Amino acid sequence: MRKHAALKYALGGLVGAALPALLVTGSAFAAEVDPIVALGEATNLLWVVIGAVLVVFMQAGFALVETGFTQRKNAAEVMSTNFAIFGLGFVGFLFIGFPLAFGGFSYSAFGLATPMNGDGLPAVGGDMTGLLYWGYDHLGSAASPALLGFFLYMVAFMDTVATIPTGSMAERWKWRSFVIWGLFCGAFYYPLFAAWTWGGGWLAKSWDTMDLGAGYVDFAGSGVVHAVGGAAALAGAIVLGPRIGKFGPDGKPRAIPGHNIPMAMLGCFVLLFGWFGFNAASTFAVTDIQFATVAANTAIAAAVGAVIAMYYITFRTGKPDPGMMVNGMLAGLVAITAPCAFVSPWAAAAIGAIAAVLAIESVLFIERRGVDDPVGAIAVHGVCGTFGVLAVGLFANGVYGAGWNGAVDNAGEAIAVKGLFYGEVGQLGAQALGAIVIWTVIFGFAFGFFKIQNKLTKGGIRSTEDDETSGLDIPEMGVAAYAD
Amino acid sequence: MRKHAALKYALGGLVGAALPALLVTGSAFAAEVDPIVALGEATNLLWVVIGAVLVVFMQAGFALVETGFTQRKNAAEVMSTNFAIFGLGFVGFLFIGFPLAFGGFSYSAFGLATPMNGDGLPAVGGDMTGLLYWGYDHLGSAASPALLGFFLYMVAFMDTVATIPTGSMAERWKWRSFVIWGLFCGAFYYPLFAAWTWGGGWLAKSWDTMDLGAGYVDFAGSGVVHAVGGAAALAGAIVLGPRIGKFGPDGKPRAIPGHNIPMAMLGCFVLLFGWFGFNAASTFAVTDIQFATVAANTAIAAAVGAVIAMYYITFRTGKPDPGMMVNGMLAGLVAITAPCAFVSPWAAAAIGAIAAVLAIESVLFIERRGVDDPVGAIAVHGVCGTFGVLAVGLFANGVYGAGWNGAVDNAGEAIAVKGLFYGEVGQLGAQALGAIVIWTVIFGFAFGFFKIQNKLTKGGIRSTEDDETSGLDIPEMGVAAYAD
Amino acid sequence: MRKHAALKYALGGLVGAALPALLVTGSAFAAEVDPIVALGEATNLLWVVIGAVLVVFMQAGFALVETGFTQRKNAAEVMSTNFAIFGLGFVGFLFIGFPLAFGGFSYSAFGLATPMNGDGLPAVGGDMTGLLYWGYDHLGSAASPALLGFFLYMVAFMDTVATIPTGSMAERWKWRSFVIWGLFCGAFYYPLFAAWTWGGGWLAKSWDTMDLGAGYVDFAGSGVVHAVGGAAALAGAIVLGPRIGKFGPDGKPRAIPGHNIPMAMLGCFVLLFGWFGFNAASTFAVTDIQFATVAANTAIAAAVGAVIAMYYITFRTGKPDPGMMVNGMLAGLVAITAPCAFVSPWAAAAIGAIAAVLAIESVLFIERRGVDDPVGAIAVHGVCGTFGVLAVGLFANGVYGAGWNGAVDNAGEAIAVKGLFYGEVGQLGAQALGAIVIWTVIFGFAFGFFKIQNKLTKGGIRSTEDDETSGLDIPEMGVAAYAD
Amino acid sequence: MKLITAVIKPFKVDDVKDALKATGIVGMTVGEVRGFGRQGGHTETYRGAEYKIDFVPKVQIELVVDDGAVDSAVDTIKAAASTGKIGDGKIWVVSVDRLIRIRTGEEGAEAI
Amino acid sequence: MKLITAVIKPFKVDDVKDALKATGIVGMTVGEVRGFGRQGGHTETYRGAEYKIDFVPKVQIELVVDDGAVDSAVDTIKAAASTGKIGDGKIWVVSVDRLIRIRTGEEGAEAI
Amino acid sequence: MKLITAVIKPFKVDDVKDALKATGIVGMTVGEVRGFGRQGGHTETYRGAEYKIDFVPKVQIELVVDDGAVDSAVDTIKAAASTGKIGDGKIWVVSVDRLIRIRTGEEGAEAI
Ligand SMILES: Nc1ncnc2c1ncn2[C@@H]1O[C@H](COP(=O)(O)OP(=O)(O)O)[C@@H](O)[C@H]1O
Ligand SMILES: Nc1ncnc2c1ncn2[C@@H]1O[C@H](COP(=O)(O)OP(=O)(O)O)[C@@H](O)[C@H]1O
Ligand SMILES: Nc1ncnc2c1ncn2[C@@H]1O[C@H](COP(=O)(O)OP(=O)(O)O)[C@@H](O)[C@H]1O
Repeated sequence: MRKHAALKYALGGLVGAALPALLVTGSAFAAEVDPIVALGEATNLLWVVIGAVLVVFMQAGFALVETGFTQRKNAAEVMSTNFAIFGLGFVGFLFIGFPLAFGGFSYSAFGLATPMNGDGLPAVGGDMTGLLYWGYDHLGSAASPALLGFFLYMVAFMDTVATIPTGSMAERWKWRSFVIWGLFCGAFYYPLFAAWTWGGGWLAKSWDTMDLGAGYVDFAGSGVVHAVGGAAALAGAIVLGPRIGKFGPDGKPRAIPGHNIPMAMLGCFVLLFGWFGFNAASTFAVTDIQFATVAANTAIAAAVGAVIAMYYITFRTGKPDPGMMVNGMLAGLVAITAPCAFVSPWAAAAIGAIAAVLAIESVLFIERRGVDDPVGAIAVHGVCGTFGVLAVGLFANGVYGAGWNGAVDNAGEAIAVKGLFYGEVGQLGAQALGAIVIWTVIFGFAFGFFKIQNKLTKGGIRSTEDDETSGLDIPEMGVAAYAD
Repeated sequence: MRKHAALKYALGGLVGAALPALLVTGSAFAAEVDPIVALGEATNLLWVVIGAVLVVFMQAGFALVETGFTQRKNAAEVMSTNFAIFGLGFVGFLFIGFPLAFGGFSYSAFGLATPMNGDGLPAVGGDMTGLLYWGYDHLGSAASPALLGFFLYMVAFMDTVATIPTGSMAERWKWRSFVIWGLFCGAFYYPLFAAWTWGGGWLAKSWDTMDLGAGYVDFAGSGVVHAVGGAAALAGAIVLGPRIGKFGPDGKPRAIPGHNIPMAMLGCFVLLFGWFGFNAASTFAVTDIQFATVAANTAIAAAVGAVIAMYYITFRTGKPDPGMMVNGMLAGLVAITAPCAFVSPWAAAAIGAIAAVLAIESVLFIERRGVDDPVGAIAVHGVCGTFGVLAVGLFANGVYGAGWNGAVDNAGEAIAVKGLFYGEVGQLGAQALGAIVIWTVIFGFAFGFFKIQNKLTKGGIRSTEDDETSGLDIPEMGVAAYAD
Repeated sequence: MRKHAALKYALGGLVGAALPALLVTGSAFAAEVDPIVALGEATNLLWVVIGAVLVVFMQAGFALVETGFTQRKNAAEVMSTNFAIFGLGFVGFLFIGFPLAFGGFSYSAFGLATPMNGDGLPAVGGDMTGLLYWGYDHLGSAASPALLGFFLYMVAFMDTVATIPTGSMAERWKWRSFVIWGLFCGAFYYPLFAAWTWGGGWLAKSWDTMDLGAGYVDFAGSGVVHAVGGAAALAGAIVLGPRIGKFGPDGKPRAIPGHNIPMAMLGCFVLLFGWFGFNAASTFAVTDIQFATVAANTAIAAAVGAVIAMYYITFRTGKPDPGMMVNGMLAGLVAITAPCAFVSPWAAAAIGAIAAVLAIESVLFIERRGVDDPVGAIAVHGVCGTFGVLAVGLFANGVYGAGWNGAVDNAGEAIAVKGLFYGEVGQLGAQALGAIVIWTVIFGFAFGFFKIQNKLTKGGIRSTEDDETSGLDIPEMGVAAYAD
Repeated sequence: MKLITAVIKPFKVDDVKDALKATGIVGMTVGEVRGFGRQGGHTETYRGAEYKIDFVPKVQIELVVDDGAVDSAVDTIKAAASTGKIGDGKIWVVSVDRLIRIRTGEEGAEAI
Repeated sequence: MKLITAVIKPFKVDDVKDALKATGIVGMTVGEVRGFGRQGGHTETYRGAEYKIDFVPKVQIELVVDDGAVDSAVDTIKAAASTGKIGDGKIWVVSVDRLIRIRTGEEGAEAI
Repeated sequence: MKLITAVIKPFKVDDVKDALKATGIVGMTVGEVRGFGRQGGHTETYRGAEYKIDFVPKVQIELVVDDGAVDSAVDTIKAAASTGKIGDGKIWVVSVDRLIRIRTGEEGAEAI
């Protein structure tokens, strides 16, 4: 319920608990709206837009990390996939995914009790309506600024999912096949789990239907975005198989060093920067000052993740591998994304530390299992995203978020979000349920997609051996990344 | 009227229509100011400053795109022009351009009815004053935060104009000649058209004087910034002539691939990021929540532009040329800049798509005409900027912006901003008028400048053949971009 | 007093002078809080968080500048120090430095009259408490969003200090020794001078104890951050000694050109961008609209600094050296950091111009004295930071900041911040005192640290000759910056 | 003594190096080059304008060996570098008058 | 068989290649090098300190040709690479004992 | 005429160049190469997987000199490039049939 209901609760209210939640009704404020509420709503909307802009900029970060960690001969192609995915996923989401998840079409299949109306707010008592009517209001002149701000934030999150597999599948993926993934992800892949959780679907309601804490809780998307993206990254990497030369004749993995370490590190900084929008603006409101706690927790997990990764990889292999330092910071960021609003700073530090170790061990484990992930996307997003989902069920301190997903107990009291370490076990159940769904249903969805696409595509979705050995830049893009 | 009046209307008002517009009078709020208005004004000013900061950061984007798309042997020089232009244009604008366009000196010559006073607000009934008096108040201790915030936003826009020709004129322009352009652009070139439009000059008044819709309407500067910059880019490229080797003995253009494709793509991401400040903060107010619509439309045009460019260039030449994907996204961004507040999301998508095709065809056309533009600046900024200006007259849906430029009809009713597709033809007339002025008067201004400078400069403004063939880095900057 | 008191004064108040300053008491607003005040506080907190995020992003800027200006063979290592320092300093500050400077432990030793309580606000009449009790409240569930927002801003500033010596000590510093510096800086080095000034310590109180103007005034840290960082940079560079080959057998310095000039220039743009957060968000409040003046002054000093540096180095050596243009812009930024809120725009321009010349001359001077600073960190941060501190005492116009540090005269009137050029000499005295303390006590602290560490470390803190000549990337990081 | 120069496909470098190592070769020097030959020579378009890619990336290996070791070295390279596809490259052999190890000043066979 | 090595100005590479191609040369190998010679040798300042730029970018072309084709190849290169200005570069010719095409194992003239 | 090729440690380039210059050598050509030899051959780990670094960066200097100047040039290089540590590199000498200066067409000793 959070993400869509946020518009009602966050934009409309919280400006002083005593004030009624009023709707943003158009581009100018109606005279009868309390000016404080109007100003609060406008400021809240600003925060959502700034947050969206920061998340959009994360695309640059992913592009740099993935390109820096792959080979020179593929640099134009890897960069281009990360560039093109922004538009591809966006178009899929604009025309299909968003209406599907949040429009009139979705409310029975996907979990919205009522369709969104033209103002981008759940209509009170709206009638049954079809995709082409309410669903496309966000494209017409009745679309309110609030709806469009919400769309922008959502589309930016979707694009993060879309770009994760470009990392694990890099250096051996046909451009034409990649393009279809981009459209598919925006149109269908991302919206599904998003609707089940943030769309108010059955996982969000598990507090009611299954008595699990406050239902599945994922503040900014360790699960909805990162684990879901990581699941697709794993599925795609399996279907493609490892790069030529990644595994020796003895089956032992061989390192294929990235061609530009500073580029990858710059990308990680860009991601850190954008992540503040990803997490802190997920309050959807300036008036919910928890955004400051979220921002601090995000930074703490990132910093601790990077430091622990440095020490841990030095302990493991003798040197502070820059690749692993980057993965460590990203691991901390991914893992804190779900719990960032619900945990204390000490817990943010602990989550960052655990995630860093987990990421390093996962990179090694996944590689030993014969899966080739050039940038560590599966470990960082898949594994640490899953850990982040569970971390809510472990570390949530119950201070913030009571009544999440609209959860109330039999007495009508709002149910707090509280983890195992604070004495509750139900929340961990809801989180585990979400994690299981991601790694069964959602993973299966991605795996099926890539398998079928591989079948249907002439020659499969994998680049030819010639293109792969000589580098994808010239054959796919017509130009080398670095001329002369 | 918009840009300068914005301070009065936006910073002062809109916080609840019932409240009187009050002025920000100093660094602390006077006790008698309504606290809601004061907070609204402060928040609006914050948005202007954040917007300005984002636009300043676009300099990095331009620098990366232009450097990435040019040759390795000139990389330090091209990067340095993009770096230095920020300060050069800034200094010209700080001491001459800003007072000229918005200070006391301007109001008769440039269109302000009254000079700005020390508070940065049009003085009510101000007397005739000279450049050195009112005009320089922005440098003294009486300069208000609001005036300085406005200055910062304006200077950032000016710098965008200044940096556009560094792309089309790259790799063969003498440093010393370039420096003069920077100062000239900030001092004189940019302020002229800006004063005629955003400064409340004759183009803004064409609703009144010529009965053209709401007068020339350009929300964030497809025309005022991009087409004006593109006109200078064309003028400069013509005066310099093509790079040695760009055209074969048969006159056919030869590709000179950029030396760093990932760098250019990173630059495009930076521009996308900054563009949200460029467009969305042009509401000059958080309280005008249309900023959210603007932000979404901006993203939509960018995404669709990039996708259509990918498909279109693949259709044209067989491969998804990264250079054209970048140009396609930028084309969408440039074209949506004028109409972003006035059109529906579907129209933003259409504008992005058309702009992408237009940019690609223009690159090809301009090159076939013997003009060498290493980065596509003329096509992207000039052509698509002009299209953006016209797009207002085509796609504006009339929902937002009634009374723009102070336009009222005979009955005293605010005139809506409405395009041809919504039944009005007058607005398109105003836009066409603006476009014509850019490509005659303003282009002539730039062309005359470069021609005269070329005459007056010993050896002309073009680099020597030796410097050009061996690369400008060592002879001009004293250091190669990439040592060893 | 500023930085810590800011929470009380800025977050709590200023929303209309007539309203009482109320405290942010938790994650939701208590019903009895005036909604305008609550909204103002929330918006102020947003500005602090956005500012912190921008400052965090400056790490990327430092990383790019330092890596670009050093050699290819060390690029992975230099980049990695700048990456790792973020986490290392952060961890030191999180667990030791912050509690020390702003927690319960500090108030007698460091200058806080009272310890901070769990809300991050000085408790009124709080009892004597220990490090482990109040001091660690920022890690527990009682930590308020306001406290954590404040922490985030402070930790970002600390990291800037920590990263400055990685520039002057680049290319010859052992990784393991560097790591210890990072932890030390966050835990002890930065907090000391910060507590004496922003922590309300004896330098802040010099208006009272020594009758010096309004006491030591440093708006955003020309001294507290940059000169303090520059002092460490000098100390470290002396202890390490120059790079092999930096000085010829004749003792004359030889240039060692940076390996990637565009990278360094990109870094400078990133720093410019982030600096707006550094300076403008140091109002700690949107409701203090001086942030707009600060932002404009920051841009002016940067632009003028870059332009003057270009002209000055061309005059000095014949060409517009990109390295010096970058240093010139950074010099302007560093110098304006302390006075940005207190000076007129013309003075910002003058400060930028002087700083640029100062930086260039300092680079030359320092090198002639046999100190090797690969990126100019000592000149830019140390020298220009010191100049910035003094510039407050010269250029402050008295318009803003009366009563800084709580300074009142005998009549109980707030003392204005006014410089020599506006007729006051006391402020310059306070500033000079601060500068002297930095270059004696604080420099000594850093020098002692590096000297002792050098003694205690087997083989010293300097890399082996073999590692240095062959490049640190493989021996230290295990991977080259640029594979093949 | 002979200098053997081999121009091969980049991804074959490790194979060739390992194969040579296995035959007892203890030193060689390699560099990045671009090759023009039967392979390559296709036209690409960049920003709408055409350009010819006549050169393909190659790696050049140089090794000085004793006269007696030439044949085995050549055969080893041939075997390891071959893919059977066009563009596999060339090997040429040139006579060397002197070879010196800088460190020790040794000359001739000892210097190899 | 002879190995012709030419060190030329970088922007002349395409001209030389095209000229050689026109004479029927079907293969060559080129690499980026830096040249020290009469050209160059100026002093620049970077961050205030001086440094000498003794080396200028050059491109080195290597091609193995049949003995009979040496003169024409050398003349072709000379003509195509010449600008008449200092720094145009050098050509040198060395005798080749063997030439092998890796793909087919052909030797000698057939391998060219 | 002889072609002297020296493979040396990168940081020795300037020393060698200056030393050769001092002996009156007016031209040479250098390129970046990677060397495989007794030095090097250590294993690193990147992202947890091992890889062997068999090649170390070297610089290759080529200079054509008159027969009479060979010994002095070789000795000069040897002296200037030597650190006494493993990996200092090699020098080899090959006979040159012809040398041409492109600019003037001069041949032989005049072309040096
Ligand atoms: N005559 C030559 N002299 C020098 N190098 C040559 C010559 N011919 C070919 N090469 C090199 O060998 C490489 C492979 O030659 P190519 O003709 O493409 O295929 P193949 O090796 O199958 O004959 C070329 O790219 C070039 O680097
Ligand atoms: N003796 C030499 N041995 C090898 N290369 C040389 C020699 N002399 C010159 N070169 C190469 O030829 C290039 C041009 O030589 P230079 O003396 O500058 O001019 P020119 O070719 O007009 O004589 C040099 O940059 C260098 O690469
Ligand atoms: N037989 C060879 N042929 C060509 N180059 C060689 C040969 N042996 C060594 N080299 C080059 O010389 C460099 C140094 O050789 P190495 O065996 O490491 O040490 P040393 O020079 O002390 O004998 C190598 O890196 C390689 O570039």
